[in-house]
Amino acid sequence: MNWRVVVGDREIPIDLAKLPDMREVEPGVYSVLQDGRSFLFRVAPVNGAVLVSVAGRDYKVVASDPRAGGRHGRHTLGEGRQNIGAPMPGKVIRVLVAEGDAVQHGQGLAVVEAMKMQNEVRAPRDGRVVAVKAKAGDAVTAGAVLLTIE
Amino acid sequence: MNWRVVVGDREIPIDLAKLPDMREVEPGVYSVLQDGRSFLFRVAPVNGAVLVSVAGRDYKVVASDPRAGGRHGRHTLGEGRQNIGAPMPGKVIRVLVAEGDAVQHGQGLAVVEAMKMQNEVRAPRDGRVVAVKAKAGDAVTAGAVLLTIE
Amino acid sequence: MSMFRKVLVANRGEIAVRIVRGLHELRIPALAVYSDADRDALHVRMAEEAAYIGAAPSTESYLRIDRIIEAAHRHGADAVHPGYGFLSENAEFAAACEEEGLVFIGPSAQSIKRLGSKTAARQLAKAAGVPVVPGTEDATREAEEARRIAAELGYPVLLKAAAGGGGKGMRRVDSEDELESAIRDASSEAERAFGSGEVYIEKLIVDPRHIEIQLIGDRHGNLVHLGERECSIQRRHQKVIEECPSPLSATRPELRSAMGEAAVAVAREAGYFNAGTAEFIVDRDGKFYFLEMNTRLQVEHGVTELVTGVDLLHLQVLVAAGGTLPLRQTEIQWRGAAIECRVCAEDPEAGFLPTGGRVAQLSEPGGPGVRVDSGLYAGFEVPFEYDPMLSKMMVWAGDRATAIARCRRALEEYAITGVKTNLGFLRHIMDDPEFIAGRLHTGFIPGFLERRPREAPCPELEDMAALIAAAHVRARNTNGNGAGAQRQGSVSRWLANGRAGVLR
Amino acid sequence: MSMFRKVLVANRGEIAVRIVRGLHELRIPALAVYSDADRDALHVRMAEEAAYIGAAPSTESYLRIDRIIEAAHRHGADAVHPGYGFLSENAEFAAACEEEGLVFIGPSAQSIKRLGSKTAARQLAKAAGVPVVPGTEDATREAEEARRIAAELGYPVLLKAAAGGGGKGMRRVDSEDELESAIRDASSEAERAFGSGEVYIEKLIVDPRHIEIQLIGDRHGNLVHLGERECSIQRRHQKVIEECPSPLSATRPELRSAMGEAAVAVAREAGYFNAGTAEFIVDRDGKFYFLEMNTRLQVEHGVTELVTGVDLLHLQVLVAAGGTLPLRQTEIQWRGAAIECRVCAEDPEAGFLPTGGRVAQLSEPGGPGVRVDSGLYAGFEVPFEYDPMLSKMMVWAGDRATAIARCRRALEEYAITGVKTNLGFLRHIMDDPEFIAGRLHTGFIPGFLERRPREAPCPELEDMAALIAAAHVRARNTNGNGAGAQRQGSVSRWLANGRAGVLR
Repeated sequence: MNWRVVVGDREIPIDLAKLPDMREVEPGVYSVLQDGRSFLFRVAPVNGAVLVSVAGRDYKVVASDPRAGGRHGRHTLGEGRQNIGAPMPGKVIRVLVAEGDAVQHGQGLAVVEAMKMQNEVRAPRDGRVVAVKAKAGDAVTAGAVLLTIE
Repeated sequence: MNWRVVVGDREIPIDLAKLPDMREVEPGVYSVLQDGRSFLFRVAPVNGAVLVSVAGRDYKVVASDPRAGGRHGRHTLGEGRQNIGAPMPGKVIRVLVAEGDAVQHGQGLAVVEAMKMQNEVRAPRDGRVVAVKAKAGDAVTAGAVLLTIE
Repeated sequence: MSMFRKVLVANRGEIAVRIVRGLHELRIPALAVYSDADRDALHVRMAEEAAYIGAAPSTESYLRIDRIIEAAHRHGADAVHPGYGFLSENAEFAAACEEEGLVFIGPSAQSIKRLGSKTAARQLAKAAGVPVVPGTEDATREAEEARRIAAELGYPVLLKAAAGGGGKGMRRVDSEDELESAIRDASSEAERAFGSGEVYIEKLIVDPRHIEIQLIGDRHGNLVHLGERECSIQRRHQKVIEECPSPLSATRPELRSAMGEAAVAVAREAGYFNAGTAEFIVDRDGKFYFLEMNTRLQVEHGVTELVTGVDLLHLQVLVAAGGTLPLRQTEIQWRGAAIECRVCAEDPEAGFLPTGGRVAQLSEPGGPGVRVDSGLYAGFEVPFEYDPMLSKMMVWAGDRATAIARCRRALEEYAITGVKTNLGFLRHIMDDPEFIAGRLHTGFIPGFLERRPREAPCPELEDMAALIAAAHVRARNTNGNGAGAQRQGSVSRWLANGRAGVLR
Repeated sequence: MSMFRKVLVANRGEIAVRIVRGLHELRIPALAVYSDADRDALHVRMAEEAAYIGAAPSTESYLRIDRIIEAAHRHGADAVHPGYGFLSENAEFAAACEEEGLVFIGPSAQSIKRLGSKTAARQLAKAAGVPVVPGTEDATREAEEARRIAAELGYPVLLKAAAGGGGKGMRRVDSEDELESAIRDASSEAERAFGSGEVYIEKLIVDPRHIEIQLIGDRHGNLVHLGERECSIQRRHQKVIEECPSPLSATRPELRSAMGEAAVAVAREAGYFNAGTAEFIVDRDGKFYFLEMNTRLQVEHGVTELVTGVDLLHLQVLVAAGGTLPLRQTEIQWRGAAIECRVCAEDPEAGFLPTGGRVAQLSEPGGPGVRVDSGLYAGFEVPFEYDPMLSKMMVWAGDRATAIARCRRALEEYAITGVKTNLGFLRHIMDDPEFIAGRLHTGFIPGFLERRPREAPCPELEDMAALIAAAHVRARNTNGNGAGAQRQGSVSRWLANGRAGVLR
């Protein structure tokens, strides 16, 4: 039963019946011995995927259980509607656009402040604002949808 | 709904509706603020009870849920039959008595070895061996019953 | 021995933890204060007592003089340690403590006031005969006057907001042509940021080192310096790696005592006691210029402690209690080399933008020559209201090359998951030839970001990461837990059961 | 710089971790070896490579010369670090490495052999003009001869098994009346324990200090000492707290160089190189007697590193690779005071019986002046096949009093649940007036156990413990988990939901 696993942009075929000598030595921490070499992997959840850290490198991995019917399927983004998320947890200082506004690539959409630093959230492409979901003063988590463009 | 909580030999009435400012800051680790003072409690399971550590002190606590019908009731030991447990995890080197033997307080019953040290398990009182449950070579955990006297 | 009955720690994070530890070593009970964001924080757990002082924004808690003093009284504390940041350099706070019968563990309110503005500090330094960066003392508005001054100083010059800080209202001017419009821009930026458009002109020191001198003095006029710290490696005008000694000391050993004496002279002029730091910039010819005095324990004080063997926090408490400084200048010795890395919740690949999140797994380095001053624990949720610094990792070794090797080793051991940090960035700096050669200046990081080698992809690790991720997700699903729940040994158990069944 | 291609670490636990760290600082890849009991151990995770060498009992793994050498070859290692214990003082192993083209990071097989028996080492010391405890060199069987020798030495005397160790076959004899039967008892006990009933007679030094000297030498005849360590605090003939310097140095500063020179003389006589330790006992008058030479890195080497600033592991590797010792005797300086506590899985209230179990929660101390060399992690299952030492906690401070205060602070921070340890016992020693006064001798612990104050009961803490336990059990039950499962924030969640409902 082959899993569909995507690392970055690359889909990697996985056969879970063939595992190396691996031990979950602490929760989410895996010691792997392979060909006499020792590797330590750390796995932590991140927005519907997992982040795997090993030897100072981080890999974002989306692993879909074949039995689960591809619940974690590949994201479809960029063509139609696009949610604009907060770049970091913080407080919304200002929203710079309103529903219906046309926006250009690079234009400022909102200002989020965290740890005394203000950061402008910019439009990733040209489009139109179809929904504004945050207002000044809101506390937001990283990735929380601020507004949607299409 | 009052819980039956036994600390050492003392039964302490508990009202769980009246809790101080307590936070489980890490699994099994509780930060308690009471009257402006800060306490850190650590709770770890130990043989059907929990060991609570605070300020360098350890308390063995048996807490029985009133709804659970006293599953963790008070131990009844010392009068009739008595199980003799291994004092530490290790290996049984020798069993010094057989079923039916009369034993005296302080008499050696078995030898358990751990970390290169041999330790004799002695009879806690006069009595008779009614069951021998370990044999030389057995690996045992701490508290594992080696034999029973009455 | 017990110098105070109880000390209120008016801070949070790693520095609050460090102060609590120091107090415990002196057998003085600690009173922590906390905001809504910090109820679960380490400093609250480690202190004997804790007082709630308000909502998460620091203006409603850690900057509230009234609440902090009220907490001190309520708990019977007789002294306050302000740490760094927050109220540590607030003369009003120091004065309020003194008025309320609380010992402020720091300099007098008057010293703080005298050294508080850069301009005042500069005048003090000049009075003490200590070199400062050539430039105007007063705000310059007239274009004609500015042109004359700039010509005298020689280009390039730097425009600085008089009320400023953090790089706002600053402009580099390379020639007279640019001067007038630059003054206009800087002034209007300063006006917007600080409510005052006053700008002054300084000689621009190109690619300077930022080197500072640690001082400590008592109330009886004894004052010593503990040598220098190299703090040139900065991003967003904030230090990120500090060292003691400065690599410059190897080629210019005379700098330490020259700068040390200059720093002591300024402090003496200001009637200074307790710990303080004189900041200098040093140009390419090894000439140094006094910048300002930080009237508190510095973030990076630990590297000085490692090299001199002096515990600055213990001394702070001792001299605050009226004690006499137990060491003379000639007794202070420097041994080996120490490096500090500030571990921050930030993304070096995205302009060092602060990140956040909850720490999923934590493993801090240990063993020989490693000191970690940390506010972290597994499960810690990084509050977005405060500075993104999570911990300070310091190393000591017999020489700088070994210290760098040790720092690299310790950074490799340091694991924080769940929160994006700068650990990898710090580790790469340890491999940088310029860093290893000790060629440091305040423009180090932009240059490093350009020259550092791209990491080669490693398909083997990628394949293994894919496999581990799939096994992890399957085990979590099989155990009926959501993605967030983590229970020890799940994959091991699954391997022991399920997989054994498959393979045999 | 890279002295070896790859080094096999022939050990486990904290010392294997310490060696891997040192190798990484020298940029040398490490090859760990592990038994069935240690697959999950820290040293296996931290090394670049790992080789399985057999079943849990050390006779089937860590003592198997053949498997260790085979692993070194298979992985392409060119040197072996033996750590302490196991094969570290086995001349046969050192010789086998040499024959197989592997550098043994330690002294030559010949030196190990020459210093291996106490009797041979004693003869070497006498040849070097170093004082030894007065007594016979040969086994004594004739009662008449024994009476004559004992009378010459003066009572009390000590009978010792020639083949012995660990206190077996030892008898104190206070007068001639007791002598004959004591010889009979000691001899038969030695016969049973070691297969040899040979016993010799020594002058008994009453309440001696156990003080040792750290040495290091290269293959070119350079040899220095790094001063003394005080190791008098022992239980079951094993050290539990060590210090550098010895508190005795304060009153007898001449001892360090006198003993240091004696130790160097013995080592020179044996053609010694690499790290080694000369053990002495010191009587109440400050006279010292050579006991034996330990031909390896000692457990307690870290306190010497903290005080001298010398990294012994780095030097071991350097001199093993043929390098010249980079320091002269006159360059070695001692600064401040260091204390080491051996943290063990043992029960001080039950005769220091080893305990076991799985570490449920772990929090190791940090901050200024603390070094932890540890093999622990949350979830670690203490293997019962090996030594019960879990970690070494070391502190350094500017003077001994501050080091004790810091040690106490760090022990209070150290939390291990799930396994009974000696942490509380160690903490109580830090409060002992005899310890604080530095009045140490090998009988310290029995005396301490008698004089230490009973802890007063604290009903308030007991009540709170009861409450916490009940809340904990209820939250675990409510969440549908067994007693063993622990999920973060369960009580907090329960408080936020259930309790809020009750109270509002």
